[in-house]
Amino acid sequence: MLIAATLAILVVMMMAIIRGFIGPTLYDRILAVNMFGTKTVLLISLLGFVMGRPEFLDIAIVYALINFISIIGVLHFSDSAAFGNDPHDTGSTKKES
Amino acid sequence: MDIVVNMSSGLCLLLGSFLCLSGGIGIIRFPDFYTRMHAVGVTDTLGAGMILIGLMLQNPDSLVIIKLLMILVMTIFISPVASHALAKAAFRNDLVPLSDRNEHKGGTESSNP
Amino acid sequence: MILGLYNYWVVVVLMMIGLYIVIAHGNLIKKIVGLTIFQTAVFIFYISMAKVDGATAPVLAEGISQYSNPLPHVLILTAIVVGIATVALGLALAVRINEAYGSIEEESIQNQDNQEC
Amino acid sequence: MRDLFAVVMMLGIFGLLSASFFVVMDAVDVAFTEASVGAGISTLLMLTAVTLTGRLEDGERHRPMWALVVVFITGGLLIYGTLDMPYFGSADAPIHQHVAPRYIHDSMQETGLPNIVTSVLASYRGFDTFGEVVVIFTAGMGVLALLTMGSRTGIHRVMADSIFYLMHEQHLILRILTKILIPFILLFALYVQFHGDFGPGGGFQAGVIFAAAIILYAMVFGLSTARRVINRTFFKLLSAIGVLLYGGVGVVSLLNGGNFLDYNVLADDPVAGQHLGILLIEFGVGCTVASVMVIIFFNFSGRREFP
Amino acid sequence: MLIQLPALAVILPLLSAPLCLFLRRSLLAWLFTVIASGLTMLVSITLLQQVMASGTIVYEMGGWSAPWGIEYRIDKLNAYVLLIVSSISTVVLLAAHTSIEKEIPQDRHTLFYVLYLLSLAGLIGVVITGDAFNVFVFLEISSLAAYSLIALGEDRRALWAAYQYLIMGTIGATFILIGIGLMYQMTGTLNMDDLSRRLPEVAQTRTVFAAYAFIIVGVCLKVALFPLHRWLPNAYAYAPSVVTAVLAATSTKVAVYLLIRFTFSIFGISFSFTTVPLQTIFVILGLLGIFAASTTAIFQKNVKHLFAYSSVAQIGYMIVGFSIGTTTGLMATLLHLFNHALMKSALFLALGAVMYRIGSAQLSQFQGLGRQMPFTMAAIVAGGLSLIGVPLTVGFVSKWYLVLAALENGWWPVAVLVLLGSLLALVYVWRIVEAAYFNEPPAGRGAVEEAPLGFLIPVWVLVTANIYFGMDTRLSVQVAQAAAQSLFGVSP
Repeated sequence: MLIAATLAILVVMMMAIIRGFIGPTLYDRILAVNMFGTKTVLLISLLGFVMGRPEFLDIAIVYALINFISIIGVLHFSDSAAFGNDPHDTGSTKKES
Repeated sequence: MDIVVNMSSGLCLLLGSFLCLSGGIGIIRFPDFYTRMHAVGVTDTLGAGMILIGLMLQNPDSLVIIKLLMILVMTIFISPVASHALAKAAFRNDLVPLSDRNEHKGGTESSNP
Repeated sequence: MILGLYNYWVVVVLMMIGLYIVIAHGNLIKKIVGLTIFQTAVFIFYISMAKVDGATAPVLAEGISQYSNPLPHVLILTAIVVGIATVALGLALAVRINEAYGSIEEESIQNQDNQEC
Repeated sequence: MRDLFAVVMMLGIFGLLSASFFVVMDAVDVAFTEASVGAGISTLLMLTAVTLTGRLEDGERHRPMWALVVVFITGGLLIYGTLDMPYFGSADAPIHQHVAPRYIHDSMQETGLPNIVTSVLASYRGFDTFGEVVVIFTAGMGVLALLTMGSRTGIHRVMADSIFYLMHEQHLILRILTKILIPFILLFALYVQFHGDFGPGGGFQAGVIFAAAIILYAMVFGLSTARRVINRTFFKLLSAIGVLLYGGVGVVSLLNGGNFLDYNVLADDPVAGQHLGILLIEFGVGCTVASVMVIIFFNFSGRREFP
Repeated sequence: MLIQLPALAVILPLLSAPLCLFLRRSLLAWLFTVIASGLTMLVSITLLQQVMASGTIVYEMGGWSAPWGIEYRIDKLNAYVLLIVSSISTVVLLAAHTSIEKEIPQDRHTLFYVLYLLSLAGLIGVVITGDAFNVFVFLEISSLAAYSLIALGEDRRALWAAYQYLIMGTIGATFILIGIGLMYQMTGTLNMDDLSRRLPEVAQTRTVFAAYAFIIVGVCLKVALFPLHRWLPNAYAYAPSVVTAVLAATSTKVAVYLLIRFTFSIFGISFSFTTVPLQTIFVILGLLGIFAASTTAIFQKNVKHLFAYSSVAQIGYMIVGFSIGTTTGLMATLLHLFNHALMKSALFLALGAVMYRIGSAQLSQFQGLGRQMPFTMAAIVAGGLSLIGVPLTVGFVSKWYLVLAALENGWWPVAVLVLLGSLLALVYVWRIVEAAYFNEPPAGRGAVEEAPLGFLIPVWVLVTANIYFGMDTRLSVQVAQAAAQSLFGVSP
């Protein structure tokens, strides 16, 4: 059962990667990364059990945290002045070449 | 007793995998960003929760259960919030949701291609 | 024969991709992305060396006798840190270059330099 | 992909993927680090850099032929080199025969730690780790030298405040969750720091997680708020203190009559000495890594918010 | 405390760097750095004496014995290179306070000294260590510090040069890492001494060949051997003067040391020179480097660029000497290591003095400087003569041994080409002399004063050393010979 779940997670990860590649918008990619991150957390937890060393769940916790932080980071930066049509455009650092 | 725990654990894992898979199909097949997010956001939390509960039932070690519980709590908190922030950011940046009125392929209508 | 080494060959392909991005792309940020991929490929290469069939992670526990080789793990921990240090410095340079030249494309920078000389 | 933002996203996925691979390959400590560094910190840094330098790549460039040639020569040489290598996973390869067995069999008696990676990292090859700390310190100093800004003017403060309000207006839920999460993250960082002797983890990972918490705070509440809470000079000095703590342990062992970084002489009992030494140097690593990561991030986004 | 000297050589600069961060005042930081560097020099002098007297010193880091822990193994070669690095760094540092005053903004002064110490510590760590992976770590410390130091240059091109150096340097370091990995895969050890014992058993495998190739290419990127030298000229030209002086004198030298160490000590002479066609490749690349770089140097308008290309050419000489593969050839390389460090640091430091006064290193600006800055220009002329290889300067000594080694081996075309290369050096040095002494100062440039003492003292210390070691060759030749012989396994 563990193996089946692991395989299912792997398939879903593949799907997330596909969505990450084809886009089309930035937010689709962010969504894909987010989903990939959650699935990685599950994968690591499952792998710990599959390999018989479940005490390594710390890694999964770190993944969950890091995933959250990087999603927030992405949103923060994609939201920020340099990208959107934000009234608080600080502008001068940004040079679209 | 043992059999019951094992059975329920297997059932949880199976259900979780099924939910995750459906979410994966959703992210590939749905037409625009918001619907995809719906697919992922909804299935993710429950799917992950199910799998984690399934794992919890497998192991009697209390430290492992606590860690799994932490992961579970975090997923339950983080996942919806991340989805919420993501949708909000996308909406604020003029990504138009697919509706009955604009029939064309959604998701491409972005101010920043 | 082929099965025994496939892991390394995948790593080699990854390395080639990374190296190609570093050499051939003109965008300074992309170059650093390529460098990261190249370095990560080397890390994977080291970690693959350490794996022993049927062994588990090198954290001692009762009832387990076979452990994977811990030394490459240690080396790669150090190398990852070196990698992130390099990436941070490279990005800082890219940011400064963008401020000074108004571009992070290699060709545009070279052109501006040639005009100055 | 022309959109650098998308490239960075993909790099994040790559980091997570390689970290999962490390777990499969039994390298739990490395997976830990790669997850927090490859998928976390380096993605964030790249995102900051991308927002600073512009998001789209200029596609008008020929791809030189010689690059392909160089790459294929390198790859070919590597494939050629792998042909005589011991097979993947075989237990009788030289690396599993020569040096490593001592680490696996004797490290428990010699250092008293169940995590072999930690004992090799901090004790047997402790000097490499000292070098590693200095590398990260060097990077921090380099970024400081490159990106430090002068003191901010009044206009900047106004702008900072407007961004501050912007963040407060918009992400109410996010702010609340962050407030709840940050103590947990800090607590978890401490757990990783001191649990490194028994399981995966250690100073470096703990430092990164600690820094991540502060970065999260800075992102959600705005850099200027974060700066009001966190003194930058303090972090600069903290990074130096971490290196000095590590070196200081070495110097103390010199003064006690051992070699540099010989923890055996730190206490009456060698194993206790090893414990003490490893604890101290891991703490030094954690200090330096956390403060350097914070320095790097603050300087990057300082450029962005106060150009 | 004498037993602990090997550790002190590294941890002195390494721990001084974070301590230096606590010092706010530029002057204090400078004094502190000078003292730290000077102490390191004293340590390395003592080490050299000890090694010459009693043979190889082994120091176990952390008290763990060799293949398990990291060991420092100091033989004559290490001690010799160690002395070069630490002494040049100390002398150049004397000028730093005056020099960076104009070139680096006030608030970066402390950081400059911190990075300088880190770079020094990294270089010393590379030279002194007996562990292959430790080499990589310390190489990265020194490189990262060097990138940042170069980027501190005033010109915006300094940033671009530093970036290019970073990319090339990191590729080089990663190649070295791959090579070390392959070597480790076949032998199971990282200790250099242990490697040299275990490698011959597997020397015929393709993996070891690939490992060797990767390490050599990686090191050659750091050496800036001819086709891989593209990063060097700009990096040297736009870095702050002090940084140029110290990098030109030390960082490529340390890379050459690594080349020697890997070829001779680790892989062994029989492998490097018989299994692999290294000799031919290196002689050709070295000679090509001499000619191509010298010719490019002749057409440079910026004197810093000119000397940077000349550095590439001089590296060619070292590679030629090294690839001859005899004791005399290696000795010539080692001598040139020392001599070139002396002359290039003197030249770049003198150029720094010129930059300090006239704010430019363009050749056109040099006109008439001979009379306005007599001492500085005399130093440049003396350094230039040494570069050409005129008798009574150090340059002559190393070229003499190089030609001798080539003739001994019957490679007379190489000897002739080496001498021809010196003629090219004559041309580019003459261009500076002509501008400085035989032209009138350009209109519009005000009166130029002689450089301040802060520059003149270190410059003239180096020039005097140039001439002293050119006349009294006993010390340098004796040490270089002993080091070369020990590498070839001949008992002195």
